[in-house]
Amino acid sequence: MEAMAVPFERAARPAGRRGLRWLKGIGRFAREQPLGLASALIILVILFAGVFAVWVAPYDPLATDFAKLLLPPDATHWAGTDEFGRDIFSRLVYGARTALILGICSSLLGGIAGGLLGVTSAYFGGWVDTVLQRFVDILLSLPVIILALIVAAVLGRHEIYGIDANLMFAVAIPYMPKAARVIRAAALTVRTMPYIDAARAAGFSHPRIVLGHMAPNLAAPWLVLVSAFTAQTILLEAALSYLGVGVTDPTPSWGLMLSGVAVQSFSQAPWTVIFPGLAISLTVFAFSLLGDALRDTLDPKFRH
Amino acid sequence: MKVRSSVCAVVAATAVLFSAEGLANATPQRGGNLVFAVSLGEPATFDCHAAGSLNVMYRVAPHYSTLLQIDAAHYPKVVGDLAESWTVSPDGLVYEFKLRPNVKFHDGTKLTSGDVRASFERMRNPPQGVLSVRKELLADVASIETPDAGTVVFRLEKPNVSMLALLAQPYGCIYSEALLKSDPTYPAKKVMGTGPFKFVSYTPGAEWVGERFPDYFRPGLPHLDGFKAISLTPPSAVNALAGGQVMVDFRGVSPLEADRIVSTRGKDVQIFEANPAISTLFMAMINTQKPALRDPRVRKALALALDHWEGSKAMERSTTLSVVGGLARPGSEFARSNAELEKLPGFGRNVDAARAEARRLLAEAGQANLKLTFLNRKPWPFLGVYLIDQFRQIGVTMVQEQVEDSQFFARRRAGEFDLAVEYLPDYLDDPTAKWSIFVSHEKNPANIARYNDPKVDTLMEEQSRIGDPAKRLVVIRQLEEYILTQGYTLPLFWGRRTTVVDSRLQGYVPAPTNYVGQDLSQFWIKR
Amino acid sequence: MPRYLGAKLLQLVLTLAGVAALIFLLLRVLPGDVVEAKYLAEGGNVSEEVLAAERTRLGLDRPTHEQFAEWMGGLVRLELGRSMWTGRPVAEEISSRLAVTMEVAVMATVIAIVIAVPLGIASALAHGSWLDQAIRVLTVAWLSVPAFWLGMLVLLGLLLVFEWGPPIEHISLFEDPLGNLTQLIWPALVVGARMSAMIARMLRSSLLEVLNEDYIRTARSKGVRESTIVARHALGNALLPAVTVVGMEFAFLLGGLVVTEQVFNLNGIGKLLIQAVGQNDFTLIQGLVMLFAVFFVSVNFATDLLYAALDPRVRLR
Amino acid sequence: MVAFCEAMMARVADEPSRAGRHTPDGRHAPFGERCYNGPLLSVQGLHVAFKTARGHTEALTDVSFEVDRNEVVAVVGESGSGKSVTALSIMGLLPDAGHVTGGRINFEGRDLLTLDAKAMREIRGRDIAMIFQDPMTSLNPILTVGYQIAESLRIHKGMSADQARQRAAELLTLVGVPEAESRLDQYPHQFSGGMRQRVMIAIGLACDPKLIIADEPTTALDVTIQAQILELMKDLSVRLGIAMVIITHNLGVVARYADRVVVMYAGRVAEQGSAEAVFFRPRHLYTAGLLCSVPRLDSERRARLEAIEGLPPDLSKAQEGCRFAPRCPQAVAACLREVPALRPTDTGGLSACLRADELADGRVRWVGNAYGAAQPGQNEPAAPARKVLVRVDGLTRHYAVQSSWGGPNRTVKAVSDVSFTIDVGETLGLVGESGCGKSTVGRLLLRLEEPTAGRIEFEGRDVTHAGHGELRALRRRFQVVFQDPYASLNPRKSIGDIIAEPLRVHRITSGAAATRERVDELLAQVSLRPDLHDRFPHQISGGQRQRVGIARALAMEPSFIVCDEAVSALDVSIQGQIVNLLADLQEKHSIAYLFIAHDLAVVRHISTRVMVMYLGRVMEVASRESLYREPLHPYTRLLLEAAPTPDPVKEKQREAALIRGELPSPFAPPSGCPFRTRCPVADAECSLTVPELREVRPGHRVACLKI
Repeated sequence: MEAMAVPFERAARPAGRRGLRWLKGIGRFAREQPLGLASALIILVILFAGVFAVWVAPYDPLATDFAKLLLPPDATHWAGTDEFGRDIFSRLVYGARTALILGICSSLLGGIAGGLLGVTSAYFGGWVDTVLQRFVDILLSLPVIILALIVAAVLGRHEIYGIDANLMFAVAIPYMPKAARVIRAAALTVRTMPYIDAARAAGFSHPRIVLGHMAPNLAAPWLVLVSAFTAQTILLEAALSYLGVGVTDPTPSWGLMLSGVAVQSFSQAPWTVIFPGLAISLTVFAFSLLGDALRDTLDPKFRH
Repeated sequence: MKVRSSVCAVVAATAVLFSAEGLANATPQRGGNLVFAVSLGEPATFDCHAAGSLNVMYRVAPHYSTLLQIDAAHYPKVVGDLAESWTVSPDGLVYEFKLRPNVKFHDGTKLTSGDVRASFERMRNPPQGVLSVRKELLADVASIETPDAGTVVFRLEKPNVSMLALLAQPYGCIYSEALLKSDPTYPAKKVMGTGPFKFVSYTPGAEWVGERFPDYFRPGLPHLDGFKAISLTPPSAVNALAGGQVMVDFRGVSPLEADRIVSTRGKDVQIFEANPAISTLFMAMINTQKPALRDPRVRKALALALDHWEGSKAMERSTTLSVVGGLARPGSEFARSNAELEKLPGFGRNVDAARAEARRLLAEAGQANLKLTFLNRKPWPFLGVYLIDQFRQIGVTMVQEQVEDSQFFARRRAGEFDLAVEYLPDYLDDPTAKWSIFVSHEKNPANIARYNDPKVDTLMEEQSRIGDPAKRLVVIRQLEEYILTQGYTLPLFWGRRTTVVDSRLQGYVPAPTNYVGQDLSQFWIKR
Repeated sequence: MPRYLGAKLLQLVLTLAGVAALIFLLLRVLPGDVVEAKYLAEGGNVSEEVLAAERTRLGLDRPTHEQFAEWMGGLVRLELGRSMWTGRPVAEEISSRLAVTMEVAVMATVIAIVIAVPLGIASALAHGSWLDQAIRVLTVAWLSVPAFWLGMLVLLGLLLVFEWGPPIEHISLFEDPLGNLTQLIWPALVVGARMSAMIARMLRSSLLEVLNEDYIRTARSKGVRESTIVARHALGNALLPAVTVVGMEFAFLLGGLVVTEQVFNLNGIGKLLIQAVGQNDFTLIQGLVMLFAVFFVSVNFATDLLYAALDPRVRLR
Repeated sequence: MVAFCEAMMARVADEPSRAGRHTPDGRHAPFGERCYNGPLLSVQGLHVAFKTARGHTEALTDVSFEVDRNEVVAVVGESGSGKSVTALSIMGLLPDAGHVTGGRINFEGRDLLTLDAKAMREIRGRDIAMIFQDPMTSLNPILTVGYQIAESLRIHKGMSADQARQRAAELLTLVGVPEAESRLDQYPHQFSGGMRQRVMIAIGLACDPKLIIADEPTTALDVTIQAQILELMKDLSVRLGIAMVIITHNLGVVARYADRVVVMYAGRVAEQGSAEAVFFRPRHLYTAGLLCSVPRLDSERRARLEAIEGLPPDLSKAQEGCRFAPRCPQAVAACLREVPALRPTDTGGLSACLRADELADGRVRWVGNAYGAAQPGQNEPAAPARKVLVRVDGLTRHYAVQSSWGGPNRTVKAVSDVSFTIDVGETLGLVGESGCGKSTVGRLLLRLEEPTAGRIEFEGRDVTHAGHGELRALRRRFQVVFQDPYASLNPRKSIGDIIAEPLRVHRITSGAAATRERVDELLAQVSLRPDLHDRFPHQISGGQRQRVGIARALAMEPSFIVCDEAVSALDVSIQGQIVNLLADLQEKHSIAYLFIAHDLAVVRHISTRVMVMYLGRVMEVASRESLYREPLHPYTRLLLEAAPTPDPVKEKQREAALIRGELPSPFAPPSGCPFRTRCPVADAECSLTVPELREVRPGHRVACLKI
């Protein structure tokens, strides 16, 4: 259907500088993906809350007030208080920080490690590919939560600057092989593109070809992947915290807020259960939608 | 026994005053099955002698008898179980027990003194491949003799004021000598005793079932046809109570949980509370080997940071640990009055002054910006929350590390922590056994504060020798005060046992310990 | 084909051996073992020698490489050893709980397929319409809700609204099918709903892709009715990738059930795993992990075979 | 509409027999289907627009033409001219984004655009059938071929399963699929590309349609298979009396098939008329230019290929005047101003060229750089230095193919024992059908792949065993230009970056300013404006991309460039530009080319010597003159005969000598001579030995035992 090429031909697009091109890309994204735009805005709000938690949160998330146990939401405590009299809204705000740092860092970690593994595997092929793929197979044959659960339980807690590094690893490790799979598949396609042959024919070095020529063309699937991972890692962190191998009290964490006492106080103090659950759902929802929207925009296969 | 003054009006309205007398007056009805929750996980063994866990006791106790037992209704009174009567020689070295006649094992064989002796020998001196975790408790026993089939004689090396209580230990299940001979490890795998219920089945992770033993030696008992102990997670146990699917979870629930159950079941449940605390104390032991914590001023400052009285209010609502007390169980013969308690560091009512003092002490010790870790087990995150919050108020930063049990114990024993949780669960209040963990580290490695303090050792030794209770109490008080002022440990809270029981279930007595009164023989269901 | 099967099976065995080695090493990274958890957990003073004796009994005092050799050797003989906590054979511990988990997994999958197929097809056919948008947003939303939270709300809702909770004692499927259903339908719904969202999304995108294929245009050019095109020409092709997704999801369902079983207090292998992890029951964890891995690879293998059976391009070569 | 009426009148005047069938406003009288006697299909003033991210694009503007019963009409045009959209509009199969904004499509007097979905379905498949371009993707992979053929029969003819099956078998036999009965139960992947297209034709014929629309039916096929399919379609249309609309860009195909030709350009009809008239007396300057651009085998080779400079217009923008005017060398001011209507011409056709009359009387003609100037041998090197640049000896490449499902691992002998040389500044053309190994040879030369055996020397140095550093240095000397002009440029890099990167990496220029200067210089060399520097590949057209690819190769100042199907994906008019550019660059920098292509005519145009490959082996090597004038190998001869030429008279007269059968599987090549299974002169001897490549005439080597 060569005639169909015409409407999509971008032959006469005006030239632009990089920055302008980016802005235009964002503008196009906003126009074509209203849902994506909405989810990006939600994420920005949550990000803002997390980053500027100190100013956003009305109370110290750790400060207990034994005179104000399990108060329902009112003008002073917008989301009520928990069983220690801590302000739930403030804990939600700081919880955003925990969730986002863990979610984003571990998906980046898993995404980068897996991505490098995948690109290397695809570019070199042969025995390198075979060995790496067997390794990936091994990790892939265990459900994410089980791998994370065991790694988290085995490693215990190890906080660096308030971030639980071990938990980050525990959450990142199961996503690494997934990223490796997807990126390898994408890289195998890119690998056969004539422009990679052209780069090889031009005598460029392996790192230059892999990082300079292949990686940028894998940025789209990678970005989609990482945004989907972020959604899933936030859920995973919540589940691990619920199971008791995640974040440790009193660090504010949404998953943690749903475990323990909160479960029991539901009928008397539903706000202790409803708000953290909504916070998780909303954040995950936003990241998932963003991932979908990015995929729809970046992956031509989904551009119907 | 008194009604818990609940924070929730609903509970107060439905809670009924009960007394042991009142219970005794009702006419028990025969029949029915007791379904109860066990929310403590699965038993590692069926062998009482090797077990330390309540999850074993709740399931196994109805199947066995012990020589003596502690009367749940009159804690800590010791009464006979298999023993009909007993005499103690004036020098306190010979204990002679007359056994009840016509006691039968579930397999039909008759119980003799040989069975009792074999069981205690097994506890005190386990053969190869058999584990006895409390053999030290019987260290003073020199020999066990069986003059005839109905008599057992214990000879002691030295007198022990606690001996009867020790022989009444709920873990002291009496096994069949004949079976032990063929397989000394049989109790670990097989349940066969003289208790009121016969073992029917165990489905790991699901249920443990027992049925009435018709030949139980107490006539007319048990009232129940059988029982079923259902394995549940703590939240699902509360759900099951709220849904009326189980009649009781003996471990107890938090008042918040009790409120929830009452809110759905109303008058169908009754709330019992052991008064005022059960014999389990939670403490934060301070690792005195850590450079910063070697300084008594720092340890004292940590103690001064705590506001137990306020903290108790929060704990009271949502946890089962909330009673303020020293190292002796509040309500026990060894306990101080609150007024006396308030003189100890960390128990004062003027918290602001105490905290100012704490800051001063820290500054003096050059530890104004102290950073600590608190090693905790999984079930009690709130202890860390509480401690961290309290320490923040004197400028001490602490991080809670909640780890899996194996790591917890390994690290605790290796001293890889600043503060670690320690808890004293027992069926007894007597300090001799209970406070053994305060003896110098070199004598008892279980002392995780890792100090070596001759004064503690001397006082411990001294109190165990004094026969006169009043004089002994003086020494005990002195010991308690010394340990607390040295800041070796920070007592946090004593356990509170709030039990929600289906109104139909009768015969339940809320003893101030989780360990006694679990043979279920007195329970009956009202129709 | 036999040659392929042989190669594939060999690869499976290698993967499983890798998993076995990985989990063994992982569990021995940090100090601490089941003995500590088992005897110290309820307080009391247990002497060092008691612990040491127990370690010896469980073989934990032996050098790691010996333990490793024993573990791998046991696997070759299909022996998983005994639970370090209960002393019962691991295989027995697992098999007594497998039925519940499998039952929920199968129910969830059936629920998922029943919900997902019409949703996915409707969404793809109404591509771009409000219906499609609604289904898309709903499925994403469904995937965003933490399963344990949803389970909690379901349980508490049942208790609050109907003053009724699902039976807590296990009811056998064969003795009382209805009772069994009232017990297991809730976790199956929670897990199945999530899975259905996954499958519906997958089905939508693969159906959309297929509907853009040249051969659909060919069918239209023959004058085939749209409904026939979807049912006869498109769906078959779109379901092929969906089969893989259902297989993957089914294989990973055991993972999802870990949390759900905890919430619903189901005595399945997920709850057993949490318990084993909490108790540092190495042999049991190892056994369970092997089970998950074997389940995963064999479901995948079965999916491959099914795919091959369904796709003539693979079947007839 | 005015244009259309005029056109109608012209036709009416031409063919009075039809006059009564039309009402004055051009609308068909409401005749019943049975007695309808007008043109079978009549497209009138059709407008189609596409909704895109950037607004509406006019894909078709005022398109009108007719098809009579039993008539074969070819719709010709380059990519983007709207020919496929026209076909899909007739079938009512426009994609969701496209919609008809005006006009009528009358089929047997009924306006298809007003029919409801059900009525339209009844017409599709029964009255109008369509054959699509790519037989590999146009058949449903999970349904049997039998089902797919029988489906229309069951829908439209209400046949029972057995009847339909029987008829399907007959149809398969009719389209030349052997053992039809047994193949009904097979799936499409078990058929070769050519066979699949036969199946597609069988599906099209199933219900004895009155009209078949074939959209590029042979474009995806190899020359030899293409010839077979063309022959089949031609034969069937004549035998069964079916009218056909052939959509194609290949003027050779048009010449062979068409009774009438409709030439489209940028969404409009440029010209239409009888095949003879359009080919020999074009009345639109675009048609004239197009015909001149096609490299032909049947006339003398010209020094330069004619090319239409410039690019087709962007249809998403408003168009003014004649759409071809910006590229037309003869455009006058009026051409840019007014939209020319289709008007009758002296040849009996219609033309939308303002200067059609002037074309007719010879006042105006297509003036390109070399129109009609047959100057054989003009750019032959006067006295070739005969210095060998590349020497290839016994080059072999085998692939082990791991079968994913079943069967042992198999070996594909992609290239077997290939030897040749390329002299400094010469062009070696390398032709063959797909799968013959020609691209692999190119990749091996570039060492993008490692040879299984053999040796490659470049300027006397061994390339095959060159180490890392040596290879890096060598890579400056030989470069490559790929087929797909889009995929060969990294979409994430700007044009400037793409050309500058080799300069920087090999330190050919130093400093940003010098690099920039050199990039602009290179852009100028390939006739690109320097302002393309900051654009990205997706922002420029295919022809421009190919120029960028050449500029990138030139950046290294190579002495040898492998052109791997470098012009195959380009439209005819653009193809000429690139071929000329390559020739110019060769002259200027004396670069040697290995020119890999499947189009014999293009190869003939550019090459000094030509090598023919078949199934991984060299069949024949000779100088251009020798090979095209007197091809010796039977394969070469058949290949040359199979290629259609844009000359309707020759095409319609000639008896096609078809290559029998299909290309053997590369997994199991025939023993002995690989071509023997399809060779007209092969005998038992050929299956025994692999024929050596031997010199039959000076510089003319053939691998055939029968010469």
